[in-house]
Order: sequence, then C-alpha cells, then structure tokens
Amino acid sequence: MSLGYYFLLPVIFSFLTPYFRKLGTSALRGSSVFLTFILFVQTLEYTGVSLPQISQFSVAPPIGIAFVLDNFSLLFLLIFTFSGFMVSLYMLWYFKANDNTNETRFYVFFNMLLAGSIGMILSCDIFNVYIFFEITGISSYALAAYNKDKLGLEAGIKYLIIGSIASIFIVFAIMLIYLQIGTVNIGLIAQRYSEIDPKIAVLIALMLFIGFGTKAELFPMNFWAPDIYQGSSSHVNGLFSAIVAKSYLFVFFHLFYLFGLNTKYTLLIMSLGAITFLVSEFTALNQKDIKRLFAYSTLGQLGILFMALASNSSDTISGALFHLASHSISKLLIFLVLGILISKFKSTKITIVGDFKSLFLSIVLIIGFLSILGIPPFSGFIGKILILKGFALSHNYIAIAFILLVSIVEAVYFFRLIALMLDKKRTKTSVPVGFVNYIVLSVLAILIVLFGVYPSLLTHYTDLATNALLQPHSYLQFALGVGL
Amino acid sequence: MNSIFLLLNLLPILFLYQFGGDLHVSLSLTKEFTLSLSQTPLGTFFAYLSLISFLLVTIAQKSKKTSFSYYALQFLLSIAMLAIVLAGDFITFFIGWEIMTWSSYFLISKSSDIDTKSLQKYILFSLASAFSLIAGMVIAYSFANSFDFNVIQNSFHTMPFNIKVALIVLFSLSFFTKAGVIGLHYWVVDTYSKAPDLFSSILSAVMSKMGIYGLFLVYGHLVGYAELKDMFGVILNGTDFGYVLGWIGVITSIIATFKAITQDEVKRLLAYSSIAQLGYIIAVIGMGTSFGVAGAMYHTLIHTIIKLLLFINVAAIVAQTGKNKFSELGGLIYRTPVSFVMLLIGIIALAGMPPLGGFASKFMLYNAAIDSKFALILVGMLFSGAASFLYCYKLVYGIYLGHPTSKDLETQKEVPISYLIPQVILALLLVATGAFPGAFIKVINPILIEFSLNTIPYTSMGVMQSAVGNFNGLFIISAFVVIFVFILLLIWRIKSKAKNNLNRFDISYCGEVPSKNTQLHYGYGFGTDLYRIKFVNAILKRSSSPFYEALATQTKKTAGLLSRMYYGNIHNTMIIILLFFSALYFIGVN
Amino acid sequence: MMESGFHGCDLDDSLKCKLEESGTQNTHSVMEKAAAWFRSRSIFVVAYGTGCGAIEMPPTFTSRYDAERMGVVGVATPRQADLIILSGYLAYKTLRRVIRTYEQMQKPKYIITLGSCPINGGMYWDSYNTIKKLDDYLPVDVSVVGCMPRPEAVIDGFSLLQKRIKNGEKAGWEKYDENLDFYKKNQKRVLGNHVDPSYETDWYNLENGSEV
Amino acid sequence: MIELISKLEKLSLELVQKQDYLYKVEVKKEQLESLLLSFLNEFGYITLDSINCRDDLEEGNFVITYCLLTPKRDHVVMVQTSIERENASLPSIHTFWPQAEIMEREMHEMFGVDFPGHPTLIDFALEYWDNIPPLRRDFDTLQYVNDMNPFRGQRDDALDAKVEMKKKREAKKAAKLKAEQEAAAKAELETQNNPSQEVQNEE
Amino acid sequence: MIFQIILLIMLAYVVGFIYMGLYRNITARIQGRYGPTVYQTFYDSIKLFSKKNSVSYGWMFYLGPVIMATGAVLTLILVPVFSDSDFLRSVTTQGNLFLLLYLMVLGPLGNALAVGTGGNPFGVMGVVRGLTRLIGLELPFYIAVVGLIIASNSSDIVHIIDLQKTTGLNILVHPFLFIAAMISMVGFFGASPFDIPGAPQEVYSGPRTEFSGKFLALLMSQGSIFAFAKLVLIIDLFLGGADSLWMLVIKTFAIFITIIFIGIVYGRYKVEQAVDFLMKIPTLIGVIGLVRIIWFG
Repeated sequence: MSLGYYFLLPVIFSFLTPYFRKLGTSALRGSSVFLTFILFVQTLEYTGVSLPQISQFSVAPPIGIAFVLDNFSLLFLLIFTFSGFMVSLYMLWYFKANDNTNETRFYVFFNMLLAGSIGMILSCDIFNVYIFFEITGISSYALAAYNKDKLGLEAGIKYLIIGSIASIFIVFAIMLIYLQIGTVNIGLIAQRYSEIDPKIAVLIALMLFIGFGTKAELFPMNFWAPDIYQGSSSHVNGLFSAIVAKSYLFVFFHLFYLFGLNTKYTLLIMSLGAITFLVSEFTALNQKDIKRLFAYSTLGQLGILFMALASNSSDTISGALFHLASHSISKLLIFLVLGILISKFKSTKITIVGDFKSLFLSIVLIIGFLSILGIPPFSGFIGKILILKGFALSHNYIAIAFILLVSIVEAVYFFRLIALMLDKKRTKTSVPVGFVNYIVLSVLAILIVLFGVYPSLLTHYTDLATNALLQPHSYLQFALGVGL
Repeated sequence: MNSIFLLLNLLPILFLYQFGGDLHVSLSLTKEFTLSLSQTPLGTFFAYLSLISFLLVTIAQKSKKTSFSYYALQFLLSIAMLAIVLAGDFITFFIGWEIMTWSSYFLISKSSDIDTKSLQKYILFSLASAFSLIAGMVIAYSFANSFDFNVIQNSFHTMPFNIKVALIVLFSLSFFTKAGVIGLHYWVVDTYSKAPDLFSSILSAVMSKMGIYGLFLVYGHLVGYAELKDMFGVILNGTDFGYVLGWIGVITSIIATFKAITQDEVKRLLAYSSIAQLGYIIAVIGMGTSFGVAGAMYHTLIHTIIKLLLFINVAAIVAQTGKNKFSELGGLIYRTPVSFVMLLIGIIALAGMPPLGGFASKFMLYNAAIDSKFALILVGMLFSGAASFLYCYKLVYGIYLGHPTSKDLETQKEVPISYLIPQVILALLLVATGAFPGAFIKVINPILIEFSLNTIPYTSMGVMQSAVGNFNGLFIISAFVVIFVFILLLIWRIKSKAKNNLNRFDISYCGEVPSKNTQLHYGYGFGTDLYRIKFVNAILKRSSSPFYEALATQTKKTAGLLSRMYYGNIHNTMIIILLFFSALYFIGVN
Repeated sequence: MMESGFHGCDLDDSLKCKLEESGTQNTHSVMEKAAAWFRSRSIFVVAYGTGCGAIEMPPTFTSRYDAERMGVVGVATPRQADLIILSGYLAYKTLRRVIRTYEQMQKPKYIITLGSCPINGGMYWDSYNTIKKLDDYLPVDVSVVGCMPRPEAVIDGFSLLQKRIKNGEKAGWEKYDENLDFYKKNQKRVLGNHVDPSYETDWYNLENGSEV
Repeated sequence: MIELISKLEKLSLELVQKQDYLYKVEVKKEQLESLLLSFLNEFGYITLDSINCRDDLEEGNFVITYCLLTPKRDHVVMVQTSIERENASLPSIHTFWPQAEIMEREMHEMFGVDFPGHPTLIDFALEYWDNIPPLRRDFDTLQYVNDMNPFRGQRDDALDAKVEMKKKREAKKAAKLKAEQEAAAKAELETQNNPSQEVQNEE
Repeated sequence: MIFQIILLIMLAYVVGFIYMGLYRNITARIQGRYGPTVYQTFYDSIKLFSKKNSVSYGWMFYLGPVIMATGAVLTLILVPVFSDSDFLRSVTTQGNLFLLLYLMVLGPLGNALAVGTGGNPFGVMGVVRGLTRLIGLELPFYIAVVGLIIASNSSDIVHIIDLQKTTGLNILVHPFLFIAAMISMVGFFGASPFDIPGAPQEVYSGPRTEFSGKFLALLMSQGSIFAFAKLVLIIDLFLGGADSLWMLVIKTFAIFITIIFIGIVYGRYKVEQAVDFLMKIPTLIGVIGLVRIIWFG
C-alpha cells in the first residue's frame, strides 16, 4: 500500500460517513473501526521494512503531494494509528451508552483528524505540512465543539482563534522561506537554511517556533489549552493528548533538527519546557475539574518532552521518545476511563474517581497514573529513567534535579486521586464498563506493563527514530529526490 | 487462603535455601539496562530476615479475616524486598524499591482508620526517597556508565570529590527517609499507627530495615568504609563521617524516645520506638569498624525480632478488644496471660535488659562506640536507653497492668492461637540470641569480609567477644535463671500464706473506696512529668510538622498564584503570544 | 491515766459481746515469743488525724520527743502499718474511712486512741454526727486519755502497747476477728446501709445482699 | 446609699438601719432574685458574705438572709426573705456569686431547702443522711443521739457521785469539826497543863 | 562457689542492714534526736517477715520482687568484692560494666511490674517518677563509667581495679568522674534531694504503697543487698577495691557516710527539678572529665 493511502483513506471515509450513517449506525461505527484497523495493521507492516520510503502523488507537476516515511515518523505513525484504533473501538461503546445524535459529525471529524495528523508527519513539503496542519486544526476545533454544548462551543471557538493565530505565524514563516530560498521542499530548505540572511533566519525560526509551539502547548503560549480540554469530551481529550499534541510536537522537532536550529535554541526550548513542566504541575495541584486536571498533567508531560527532545543528545531523545509513546498510551487510557466515569456521573468534579466501584477500572486507572508518574514496573518509569540517564550522561544535573523535584509535586495530585479512589468511607456506585472497553482498556494497560517489563520492544524503535532524527541525511536524500 | 499464601511465602525461603549461596542471574532489559540478581552475604542475611518475618506475619493473619488482594499485595511486597536485597544493580534495586513503595501503599490503604493525609504523607516521603535514590543512581551512572554495583564500586574512587559527596548525601537521604531519621520521620508515625495492625509489624520490622540495608550497601559495598575514611578523615579512632552519623543517630534516638513516652496510642508509641531504635543503628553504621558494622547488624536482627513480636502482640490485643489507646486499655494481665508474658519478653529485650538478646545487641553497639572512642555518642546512646525504660513500662502497664478501663476488658479472652505462635517463636529467638550471642558472629564475619573489614574473633556460641571485655550470655542467662528459681522457691512460703487474688478495688486509696467509675488506670498520666523538665520540654514541644505543613501551604499558595495565569481569557492569551514573539525577536535579532 | 478497752459493751444488754479479759497470754513457742519481741521493737504507725489530737503527733515523732528511738516510726500507707493512732472525735463520715483503713492493715495490728472523745464522746456527746464509744466499732488496744494528751502520755501509751505485745497478750485484732458480728452490727447501726464494701470479709454483704 | 434608698423606694421596699453599719431590707420571695441581681450589678455589692437560714417553727417559715458587701467593706446589707417551711424552695443564685453554690449546698443539707437549677446538690458534710435535716428545729437531736449512740455505762466498781460527794462533804465536815474540837480541846489542855509557860513568857 | 555466694549474700545482708540502721541513727543524731538503734532496720525486717498476712494481687505481684531480688543478687556476685583474691573470681570475670549498668535497672523495672499489677495509681505514679528520675540519674553515672572504660580501655572491673595500682586511684586521677558518679549515687540510694519517687506526703509511699508484710521485707532485704553491691562497685571503680574485709568495710563506710551527709542537708527536689539539676551540673562535671580523658588523656 502506498503511503498516500494513509491520507486518502481517512479522507475518503470521512466524506463517506453520511452514507455509512444511512446504512445504519453499526455500519458507521464499523467503518471507523475498519479504517483505523487497516491503518494500524499497515503501519505494523512497515516496521519490518527498510526505511525511509517515499511515495508521490503528482496531479500536474509541480502540483502534487509527496510522503516520506522514515523511522522517526514511523514511531509517531504507530502511536497515532494505534490510538485511533483504540478510540474507534471505544466509540463503539460510547455511542451505544450515550446520546448518539452527533455521531455522524464525530466520525467525520475523527477521520479527518487522523488524515490531517498523519499527513502532517508524513509530508515532506512544508506547505503541505501547513495544509495538513490546518486540516488537523479544523477537525480538532470541530471535535472540541461537536457536542454543541456551551462549554464545547466555547472551547471550539477559542481553539479556532488560537489556531488561526498559529496559522498566521506559520504562513508567514513559509512565505519568508519561499521568498528567501524559493522552495517549499523540506529537504531543500534544510540544506540551504544556513544561506538565509541571519536576521531573517531568526525571524523564520521564531515564527515557526511560535506557530508550532502554540499548538504544541508550550509555555507561555498554552493558556488556552486547559479550557479546550475542559470543554471537550473525554475521548476527544484522549485524541488531543495522544495524537494532536504529539503531531505538532513531531513537526516542531522535525524542523528543529532538520533546519539545524538545535545549535542555537536548545537552551531556550529546554528552559521553556522546564517552565511548562513546573507551572502546569503546580497549577494542577489546585484543580477541582478532572478534565482540567489532566489537561495540566498533559501540559506538564509535554514540558518534559520539550526539555528532553531539545537536549540534543541521542540518549535523552531516545528516552523522550519512549516517554512520549508511553505517555500517549497512558493518557489515552486515563481519558478513556474518565469518559466512562463522566458519562456515568454526568459530572467532571475530581471526586468522581472516588465514587465508582469497579475493580477493573480502578486497576487500569491506577496503572495509568503510576505509569505517568514514572513508577516501575510500568512503561513511564523506563521513559523517565532513560531521560534522566540521558541528562546524566550529558552531566546536566540541574535538569535531573528539576524533573525529580517537580515530579514530587506531580505525585501529590496523582496520589490524591488514588487515595480518593481507595477511600472506603465514600459511597461507591458500580459502573458498567462495556465489553469493548474491557478489551480496549486491558490492551492499553497490558501495553503499559509490557513496555515496563520488556522495554526493548519499544526501545528498538525509539533508537531507530532517534538516529533518524539526528542523522537525517537519508531522509534528506529521499526528500530531495522528490521530483516535483 | 491463608495456608496457600503460607506455602507461597515458604517458597522463596526454600528457593533461597536450595539455590542460595551464590546466586547470580542477569536478564537484559534494554541495551543499557540489565536486571541482575547477585547474592552477597549481606543480602542473604536481609533476605532471610524479611522472608521469615513475612512468614510469621502470615501465620498471625490466620485468624484475621483477610482478603485475597491483601495477601497478594503482601506476597508481592515480599518478592519486591527479595529483589531489593538480592539486586546486583541499581535498576533491579530501584524496581524492587518502587514496587515495595506502591504495594505497601495499597496495603496501608486497606486499613479501616487510614485517612488521605497519612496516605499522602507516606507516599510523598517514599517517592521523595525514591527520587533521591534515582538521582543518586543516574549520577553514579554518568561516571560509571553502568548501573551494576560492582562496576560502580570499582569506579567510585575515580569520581570527583564533590560527586562522591553528592552521591553519599543523596543515597543517605533516601535511606534515612525510609529508616525515619528525625526530620525525615514525618511520615513514619502516622503510617505505622494507621496501617493495618499486622502490616505495621512489617513496616516497622522489615521495611525500615530496607533503609538500613541500603545504607550498608552504600557505605560498605559501593563506597566502602576505607574510601569513607580516605574521603573524610579521621576523628578520635573513627571516621569523621561516622561521627556525624553518630550524632544524627543519637539525636534521632533521644528525640524519638521522649516523643514515644508521651504518646497515648499504642502503635504511635511503637512507631516512635522504632525510630529511636533505628537511630542506634544509624549511630554506629558509619563508624567503619568491625564492631560498628557488627553492632548495626546485630541490632537490625534484634530490632526486627522485637518489633515483630510487639506489633503482632499489639495487633492481637487490638483485634481482640477493638481498642488501641493506653487510656482505653489496661488490666489484661490475668485475662490474656500468655500475651502478657510475650510482651514482657519483648519489652525486656527492647529495653536492652541483660538476659535476653536485647542486651547482646546493645553491648555490641556500645562496644562499637568505645572502639571508636566516641564517648559522648556512647553516653547519648546510654541516655536514650535509660529514657526508653519509661516507654517500655508504659507499654506493658498501659495494656496489661493497672485497671481495666471499661467493662468489656474484664471478661476478655486470651487472643487466638495463631497470633501466639509467631510470638512464641520470636520470644524463643530472643532468649536464644541472649543465650548464644556469639553464634551470630558467624553470620556477621562473611559480611565483614565482604566489606573488607577485620573479622571478629569467635570463641564459642555463648560468648561475645569485644575490644573491651566479653559478654558471656550463656553464663548470665543461666545464673539469672538459677538465682530467680532459688529466690522464687524461697518466697514460695510467702505465696502460700498470702491472700491471693484480692479484689482489684481493695487498694490503699486514702481510706476512700474506689468504684467502677473511679479512674484508677494511670494511662493518661504517663509522660506528663516530662513536660515540666526544661530540656525534655524543649524536645517535646518542637515538631517537624509545622515545617512540612508550612511547605504544603506554601506549595498550595504557589499553585494558586500560578493557576491564575490560566483563567481562560483568550484576548490576553493572544496578547501574550504576540508580546512573547516580539520579545524573543528583539532578543534574537540583537 | 491509761485504760484498757472493752468495758463499755457488756453493759449493753441488746448487744452481746463475748470478750475475754485482757491480759491473756497468747504466745506459746519460742519462735512466737521472739517474733513478739521483734514486733514490739518495731511499730509502724499510720497516724490518722481525726480530731484535735493530730497536732500532738509531730512533736511525738520529731526531735523533741523522738518516738523513733522506741522503734515507732510513721509510715504512709495502712498496708505497711502495725498501728493506727486515732487522735480525737470521730464523725460518722470519718468512722467509715477509719474502718476501711483498719481493715486494710495487715495483722497483727493495733489501735491507739487519744483523748476522751473516742471513749465517751467528750464535748461532742450530743452531736448528731459523732460517735461516742469507738470500742463499739473497732477494737481499741490502748486509750490515752486527756484533752489532749501530751506527747509524754502518747509515748507512755506506746510503751504500754509494747509491753502488751511483748507479753503476748491478746490484742484487739484477734478480738475483732472473733466478734466480727458484733462489730459489724454496730458499724451498720450508725453507718446505715452504706457501709463500704469490705474486702476482708463478705459478712456484711451476705446479710444485706447488696452488690459489692 | 441615697441612690440605693431611692431605688428601693421605687420598688416599695424599705431599707432599715439596724446598727451604724448594718442595714436590712425585707423582700418577698418573688422579688428576691431580681433584687439580688440589681444589688450585684447596679450597686456594686460584689461580695456575698453568707446566706443564713433561721427556722421559725412557730410561724411555719424559714427566714433566709443574704449578707452583701461592697468592696469598701464599710457596711453590710442584709436581704431577708421568708419562705414556707413545707417544700421550701428558693432560686439558686450561684450564677450571680459563685460562692453561693457551696452555701446553698450546705443549706440544702442542713435545712432541706431545695434550689432548683443548682448543679451540685449532693452530700456536703454528712453522708447518706436520710433523717430530718439536722438543723431543723423539729429534729430532736438529743433523742437521735440517745437512740444512735448510747452513753457509756458505768464500771462495775463505779460509785454514785452524789452519794460519794455527800459522803465526802460529810467526812470533810466531820473532819473539820473534829479538828476544831481537837484544837479546842488541845488549847484547853494546854492552858490547864502549862500554866507556868505563860508565866515564863511574861517573864 | 555456691558456698562463697551464700557467704557473700549473708555478708551483704548484714552489712547492708547495719548501714541502713546507721543511716537512720546518724540522721537522727544530726537532727538532734537520740534515734533508733543500729539494728532497727533488722528488727523491722524480722517483724515484717513475721507478719501474719500480706496482700497479693496475683502471680506477677510475686514475681516483681523476685526479679528485683534476682537483679540485686546477680549484681552482687558480678561485682568483684575483694581485689587480689580468688574469691568468686570465676564468676566476676563473666561480668562487665555495661552488664552491671543494665542489671542495676533490672530491679526497678521488676518492681515496676509488680506495682503495676497491684493497680494502685499512687504506686504507678511513684514508679513513673522513679523512672523519670532515672533518666537524669543515669546520665552522670553513665558518663563516669564510660570515662573509666575509655581511660582503662576495658569494661572489665577487675582490670580497672588492677590498673589503679599502677596509675593511682581513680578518685585522684579522674576526680570529675568521681564527683559525677557520687551525685548519681546519692540518687541511687534514694537519699535527698532525689527521693521524690517514694515521697510519703505526695503519693502515699510511692512504688511500695501496696507492698505489705513479707513482700516489703523482701524488698527491704534486696535493697540492703543492692546497696552494698553499689557501694562495692563504687569503691572498685574509684577507690581501687578492697583487699581485706576491713578495707572493704572502711572504704564502703566512707562512701556511705558521704552519701548520708549529702542527703541529710538537702530538701527534696521535685522530679523535674531533680532531672533538670542532674542534667546540668553533674553532667557538665562528667563531660569535663570525659573530654579530659578523650582529648587530653
């Protein structure tokens, strides 16, 4: 299968969604599961293939699209398709158990979101990246608001405004690049980026930084994020946390290393990441709304990822990628469980985690929590220790101390939730889980444990991805070879 | 269920017995990490200590209704501890350490009277300890390029001095927190007192010993006592490092002892007592002499036995009566005589009284201090020992002696046999360690060789050798028994003539007749004298809780301040983004 | 000056009291004689200051008159005491405590009273609240008369008691044991149904049937 | 003092001066509590010296007197009230003056006056007293004492004091008489036997 | 050896009782009284043994005094009574100073158990006061003992005695330690100003409140044996031991009379005052002696 189908299939499915709806709800839901399953299985096939690979669609040269898959994007592709598959399975239960009036709308934008985010990581043309960026953005605005409730609509509008601002910066940056170099091919830009007038180069870098940084929720451009998370449904939050934020992160660092910005801006991004981590974890302490709480937690983890990915050392980046994958799985798990709880209790107070009675949900939720905290034998621990080990090897002890100290703050609210869950004095209501969810959540939890006890499963890919990120010459070769 | 887990608990012991001695297994986790088990004499000692403790506690659980998850978590905990003590590298050690942390957390949360605050205290301090450990281990990794203990040990002397100090401080902080050194003990008391009654015995007897094991591992194995001496220099006959640690231990022990006396809750008293006893161990662990290590090892053993005995005893009483305060208990001596005798043996050993094992370990500790000529530290240890008589007496008086404070105590039955079996075993162990103090030297000597220290000469089972005199445990215990029996026979005549079993209200009470409503149990009054002694008052009125509470409040305030940024006004967000961009641009361009 | 007790009761016809004459020899063996001698040489006193005579106790025991040279020494608790000194009138309320204290003492035990009030009520003869004859309720060994007796007289009382102990004469506590019914009946008469539970004997409670 | 008199006049009460430092005011039982409160709060009689009770058996009354003092201690005001002997009851004033608590407790024990609202109306000096309260005049102390505590009888060898005194007096008289007689006789004898002595003295 | 032990106990019993009698007699003379005879304590003891009955509150009430007496006898036989003699040498070599320090507390703890069984709150108050006082009391004594152990590099008493023959008596060599130990000894003998546990005016007679007759006699007997053992320990540690019976009597009497003279002129400290005092002055003196040994010895 050509790489192009990664983009095409979701788009087609997205457009066909209303027709599926007419065939019946099961056809609608089944189509989504089918699509994500196909994509996931296809991605798994790519793990055994030598990379990078390229495929081109030329409408009429030079108009066309070229996709390049290298090891770095493969890791993200795995995460995205897997998360998408899990969410689509989860939705089987969700729309059965809940109000399904907006079902069609959800599936349209869900498929679109997949298309956009996958396109963003595969595209090797900066203008196409922008287009996919916009597709992802629009579908996320719509997903945030798809329920048409007050909070959701507010979130959607806010997201839209912020998204537009970010787009403006990116468009300007691309424009400047094109004016300076005369190409939008990432490979060419990367090769000739050093030729740009330094002042303009700074401007371009900053504009890209602001644009993608805003979307990737980096401090101080992330003040909007908690509102969006609070307004959206929980499974949408899972998508935001596991796919959308990660796709922006991908582009951010992909360009960061390709354009050789790592020599100048490492310290800036690392410190901003650290501040993001610190501020969000502290802010999370006082939250009373569970979705908002995990929004801050997501911001905090993104902070660590920014710190580690910008660190310019292969050990740390490998650890960060592991952590990224682990975080995606864990956060997805948490948000999906929260979705079950919220749909039961019709409330988003943090006390709902103390009100339910279900051994299975408690166990998987605690596994998710402990994994994010980085406690063995769960996958988060491996990620965290790899990051710390990387920092230690580069003798960056301040970063180690910082991460560990703030992690204690993080532990405060996570264990407050766990204590709430274990509190026997609260009256507990039993919560129906649903058959599909048993599978989905078990798979996620098992993966967390599996990566925790047998990390080489994942470290293999993260190491390859790190190499691909830091030594991008083969990627560049392919990107340059795009004959458009 | 109980018997299944009893067998399951036996398995690791049998495994260790069968394959033990020279166990070296390793399993590659990633290309950097390996999980490896490597058995050392030190680890073997601690492994047997913890596994047998778990076995005994499981026996005691027979008559207490316990859920499957409780047993499973407890078994997981025992395996985690086994992983800690047999670990050959830091990754295994740390994984064991963290599994221990969270499995014990869930076990503690199974208690009926646990509250969120205590749970938070426990887990945050445990995590702080773990993070301190993780910081230490990654720093060590950055120089040794391996997490393996042997590699780190070999490359330790090549590290810069400040890194060495940082490593020692980080590891010490981590293990001190687990052992509950004063200042870092904030979690200990609440946790021990609110955990499930039988699990408190594990917490105090075994889990705190993991901190001690860690200290041994770091000081004796990774750093090495010779290296410590080289690094910090020598004071008197010991190391500077040992002197500082000595004072830390002694101060811990003194403060905790006085705090223990004023407690009203039985398990809180035992918790403080646990802190105090671990203070002794910490006081001698850094001395870097054979006697220091031997004393610390011996006291580790004895303290484990004593605290298991006392906590199981108290758990049985709490389960039987449903009361856990001295002011609510009392007068159980003739209702539960066997329990009383067991507790009596426990407190005699805890106070360090001669015929039992408690004295043997104290003797070793004191000899260690004498050996290093740390006289003031020795005086401090003796002083704390003298003060500990008060809480020992409070323990036995408050529960068993005096008057029953409520009616149901007067018709109490003896506790179930399953509680008594482990107690009897432990009491016999205390007698045995008292009678044959020399036997343990055989266990210690391989550890001393492992730490490349001189071995302690072994003459016979009954005699403990020391630098300044010998302690013949066998002689003392037999002399004690002979004289005791002799005097008992002498006054047997008195017994036969005395009016036995007097009504408990028939006491000299200034001509008045106490009634059932008269407060005759002195459980409340214990320790109030201490508040009037200036020095002790200065200790008692101070507490670490204001500091930690202030820290919590300040954190909360900071959080409140920071969360104001996220108030959701989209205009401001836009302005901030633009301003940030322009600021960066001006900085970048210039 | 001294008067030995047990005279009042046999005049009261309603209350039968089988009291022997004082002065009966009670020690037979050598061991008992030796023990009696040691007993006379060492008398532990609990001084129950019931009335104005309490003020005579301090000079008796301190430097001026120094009862300790006779082996008479004060102790704090009735458990250790051989002798109780009742120094003055006894209200009913006090009597109740005195009986209790006496019963807590260990045998052999003795009573010395000071002043005339314990003998015949003294100046409180018509009080609604004071007993007149102590020997109806407790066996008095030695009564030292006077209002109040000076320390010399008290010491003379001690020496009389010592002499009687040394001679092995039958002491009050033996008579108390033998005539428990008599004493308990008298005690019950003035103290009503509220006699303190006696842990020495359940005599009272058997009759009364009330709870201990 | 003038204020006090005028205030009392308003209440149609009369302050009678008994001695130069002693005043008395008689009130009815219903007025008592409010009057005492105004004495305490308005006129500054912060000291309750005593509460006395007199048993007017003939009139069937208890006369209760509260003695009040100011901090100057220059005069005493006695507030007097009389109450029925049967089921005697008074409002408790322990909330005004705390010392009244123990005074009322004693009065309850000795006279049987009830104080509703009093926190500790338990035994004071007596224990388990189940007779008429001992200071009531209808309680016959002598009868009670004789019933309870019979007098100590005589000794067997005791002698009748009157007879003995008479005997003693007679013996004394006789002795005196005898002595006088003897003296007279002696003097007579001497004058008879030694007439020479006088002569010698004269010489 | 058994014979020797019995002989030693008899000796301690007699000497102890005579010293206690002397204590009362001398106290009386200082107070301007005639005082009891020297044998008065002996009379008391026999009288108490000949009491017709004594109360008991169950088996622990018996075992308490027995533990106490065992502690006293064990202390006695472990302290070398005669230097340069084979008298009980095979036994005394088994002991060391740490052992004795703890054996000295075994008695009070055994007593405390019996008192607790007795159930009299006044008794327990006395015990608590006693144990609280012990906190202060032990401190100077510990300092003195630790000082001697470090100075002579042995916790063996025989060795300490022998060493004094060459270095001179410890009372002269380590006067500070001696003063500290003596102040503690005043308390160990229950003399003023540290006699709060049994203060009759406050808590009946403290720990002994419920003990009557034969139990009290047993307590008194063990007290006198124990007193003798403590005196012997002090002369062993500081006065070079005794090589004959006469030296033993003279030296112990000298120590004993000092304690009497200290005790007689002081009033009674409250328990907190006692501990406060003991933690200040004697401790400071002891620490001076200790620092002198460690850093300048």
